[in-house]
Amino acid sequence: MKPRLDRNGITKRAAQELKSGDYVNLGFGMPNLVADYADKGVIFQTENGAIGYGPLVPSTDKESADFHYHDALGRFWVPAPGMAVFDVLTSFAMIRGGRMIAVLGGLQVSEKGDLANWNTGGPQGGLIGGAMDLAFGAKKVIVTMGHTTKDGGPRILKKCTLPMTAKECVDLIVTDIAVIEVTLKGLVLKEVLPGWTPKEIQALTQPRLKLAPDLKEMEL
Amino acid sequence: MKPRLDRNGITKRAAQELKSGDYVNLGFGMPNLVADYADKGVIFQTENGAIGYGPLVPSTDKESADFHYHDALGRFWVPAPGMAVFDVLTSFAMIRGGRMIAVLGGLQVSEKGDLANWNTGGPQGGLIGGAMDLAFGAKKVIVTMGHTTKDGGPRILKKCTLPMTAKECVDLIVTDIAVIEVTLKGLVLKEVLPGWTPKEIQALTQPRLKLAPDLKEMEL
Amino acid sequence: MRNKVFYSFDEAVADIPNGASIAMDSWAIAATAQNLIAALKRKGTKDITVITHCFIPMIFSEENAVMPAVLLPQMKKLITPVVGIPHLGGVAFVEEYVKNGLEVEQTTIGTMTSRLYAGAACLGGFYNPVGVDTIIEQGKEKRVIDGREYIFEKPIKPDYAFIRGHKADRLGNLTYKGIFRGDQPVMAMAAKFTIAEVDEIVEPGEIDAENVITPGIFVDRIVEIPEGGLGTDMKLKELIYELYEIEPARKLMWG
Amino acid sequence: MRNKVFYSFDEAVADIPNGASIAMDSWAIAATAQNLIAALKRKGTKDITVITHCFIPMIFSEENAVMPAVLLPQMKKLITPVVGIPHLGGVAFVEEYVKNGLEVEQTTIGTMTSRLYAGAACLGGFYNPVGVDTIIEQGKEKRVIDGREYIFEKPIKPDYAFIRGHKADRLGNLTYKGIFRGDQPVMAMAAKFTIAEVDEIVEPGEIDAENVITPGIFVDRIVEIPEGGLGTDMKLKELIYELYEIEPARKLMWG
Repeated sequence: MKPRLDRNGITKRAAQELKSGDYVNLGFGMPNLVADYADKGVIFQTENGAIGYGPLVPSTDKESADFHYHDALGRFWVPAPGMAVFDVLTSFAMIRGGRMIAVLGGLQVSEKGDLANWNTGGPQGGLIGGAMDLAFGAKKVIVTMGHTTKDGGPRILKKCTLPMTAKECVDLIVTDIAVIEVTLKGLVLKEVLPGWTPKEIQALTQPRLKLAPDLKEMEL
Repeated sequence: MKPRLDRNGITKRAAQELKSGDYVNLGFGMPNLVADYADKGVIFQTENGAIGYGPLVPSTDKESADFHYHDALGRFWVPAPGMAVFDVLTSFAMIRGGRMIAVLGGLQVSEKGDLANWNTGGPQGGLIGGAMDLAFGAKKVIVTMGHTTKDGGPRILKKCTLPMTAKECVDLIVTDIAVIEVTLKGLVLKEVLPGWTPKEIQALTQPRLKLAPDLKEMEL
Repeated sequence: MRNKVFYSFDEAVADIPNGASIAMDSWAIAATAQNLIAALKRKGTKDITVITHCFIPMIFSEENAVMPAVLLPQMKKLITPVVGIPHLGGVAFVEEYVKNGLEVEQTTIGTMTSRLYAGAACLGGFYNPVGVDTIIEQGKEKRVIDGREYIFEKPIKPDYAFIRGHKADRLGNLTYKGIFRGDQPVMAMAAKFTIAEVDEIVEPGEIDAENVITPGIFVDRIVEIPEGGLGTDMKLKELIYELYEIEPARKLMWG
Repeated sequence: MRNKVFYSFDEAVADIPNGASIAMDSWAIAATAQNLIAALKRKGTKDITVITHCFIPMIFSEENAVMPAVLLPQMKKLITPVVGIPHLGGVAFVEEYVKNGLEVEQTTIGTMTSRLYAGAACLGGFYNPVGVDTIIEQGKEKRVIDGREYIFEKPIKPDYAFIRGHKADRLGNLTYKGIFRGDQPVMAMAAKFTIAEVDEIVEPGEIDAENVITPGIFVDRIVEIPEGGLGTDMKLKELIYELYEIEPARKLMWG
């Protein structure tokens, strides 16, 4: 077996895309780990109505957990100076208005940047939440996901087969073996995990990948 | 010349329609005098973003005037306990949501309760403001106006000839000589000013007036 | 002055008729008018439509906390962006009810808040850019405006809103605390009749005019949550301890 | 961290291009970003679209106060519910400009706020119940929904918003004071780029998270109004004295 990044590795790489002063919303699943690796100046927003909040309450601490202060996924945080709370009306004007970067989990991404991330097609598919709004409205959508399914099949496809979240919304895909940019001219392979060749990554990717002129190895 | 109510008389009668706990918006012109006569429990709203404010700053007092506290017409008031300030988005949800009584000035009212009150048809007609929203959204619209024009012509007409504010919106007309209710069956004369007969009032009113079973004299 | 202060949750919901639509926000425990929901369950009002953010299964005893899901047997329709979450078993908990006629209208969070705003401003509907080419567009009119595709969405104008506020003055002016705000301000604006439960009722003037979030005109009844009531700080703390011991909850909430 | 604090109004508006649309609220003096408006006049940006509540003539010296009307020679289009008021001479002050090509789009206050919200939420447009059978409906699509007539209205999504706030922290979180709020919160949400002038810039944390009205994400630049600047408490007081001596103003404002 070749090396692959674990969840921490993927999110660490995704976090490199964020710089001080960026406003960022983190989706369900893997993306919420991004906060651990991001620059301290990155400002996180949660769609249930807070922005600029402090660090998450550690998993060993139940004393500091307060239902008045958690993110959309139910993860408790502590208030911080400069924070603001607001209603959902305001929250989704933020989200739809192109002011934020969204880091979202993915199930499938198409070569045009269509995203499927809310429903595995199984019976547990009720969780639309704000994913469609985020995918539509963010100024940049970064998707973090495993490059392949559990069975080894590709998640980056010519067309998504699972229920769609939003079309032509993804800007960057960070997987456990590659970083791929979605451009108007198609998917561009920007980085490969050390130990992998572009050809090997292409073999696990359904659409044709262009190679970036500055193609390089991922650095964490 | 027969007696007619002056502006104070008309607004005093209009104020009798308001009871403690009512939320009321007062339109441009005569209606803003209503506050002087209304029950102390009536709660006034101004569409530029305040509700439950205190009394107006008297005309002799320039010290108490503060640009942060005036109504939509520019009349200064003093803050009061229990007051709230808010943005215009919230203000017009109040106004359109059927929670308020509006007392509006009128130029013409039709027999179906159409209102024309924003434009005399002359060159000064830019003041739409919130009048159309108020006329549409209030749970009760009371119009205060002179029964006739300066030339003695009727203001209560079969159809309005001036630019319309909103159709079928008026509930009650309080004039300088009568109180008239707008019903689905037409205009009902409820009260006449002492010294006037229903016949005399009909003569100054274009549509046919029905007489209320409990028709009585206005009491101020 | 109209009296808005009630001393019993049962009394506050006593006149809600069968068939009513009720916006009752819920982001799990946050922004949830637990006591009013429990009272509506006791009353047994039938055929209700529930509008809420987060419709997830009860994983703890109803004595400790309630969420809109406790009303499932009384519901005709559900409008929500979230039915279940995978970590807590997905949508399985509603399937029996759906089989027996429960209608579930799935929306997105941003679309729901715009629909509530449209209800508050008496709009007839609007063109929404979110959900194009997804299940959200099914059965709805589509239209291209200035080169972009939109879906026609209708306003939500609930008969009632159940609000969980922080402080209220006797005039009904409300504040919230932290993320308990949710969609409650727009729900109160959109609803025909609003009932709020709060941590504390204070005198007019004790809430600064600048800090009122929901002005009293939007609030018809208020009830102070008594000691031991659902959602008090003490109850919430106990619930945190309980959830910490439930494996999927701890994993979700403490990461 | 991005620096949002500017020390000059001229610098804060320096890159606004000709042809820009700018939401700059004004309820006469209230809610008016006077210093930014004055800076835009100095800069001379042309062909601008102004979106404001209250477009009324200047009845005092520009040294004491300014309102959007000072930009008339630079304007291509005006969207507003109020052009002049009868007591101050009606619409006469814009007539020359209209003759020379100024487009005036009259709306209602409630409709304008809904159009700004639609801009903020990226809606394609909405059906509005206000203005049916009035001049507002001219040239617009009409539609009957559930038995009621509506007019189709388009969103307003300005390139810029000029905001007059009370306090700002360095992150851009804003409060307002009294009726200065106006439509400014929704203008800041709808605009692509927002510039605010405020009485005071404070450190993050000095504004309570619960009392922030416009979160900093909506605010790109902030300038503190210096002593002697337009709209300071002292200037406002002087203006009150001046207006008290102007007959139509006193009649209007003191009744």
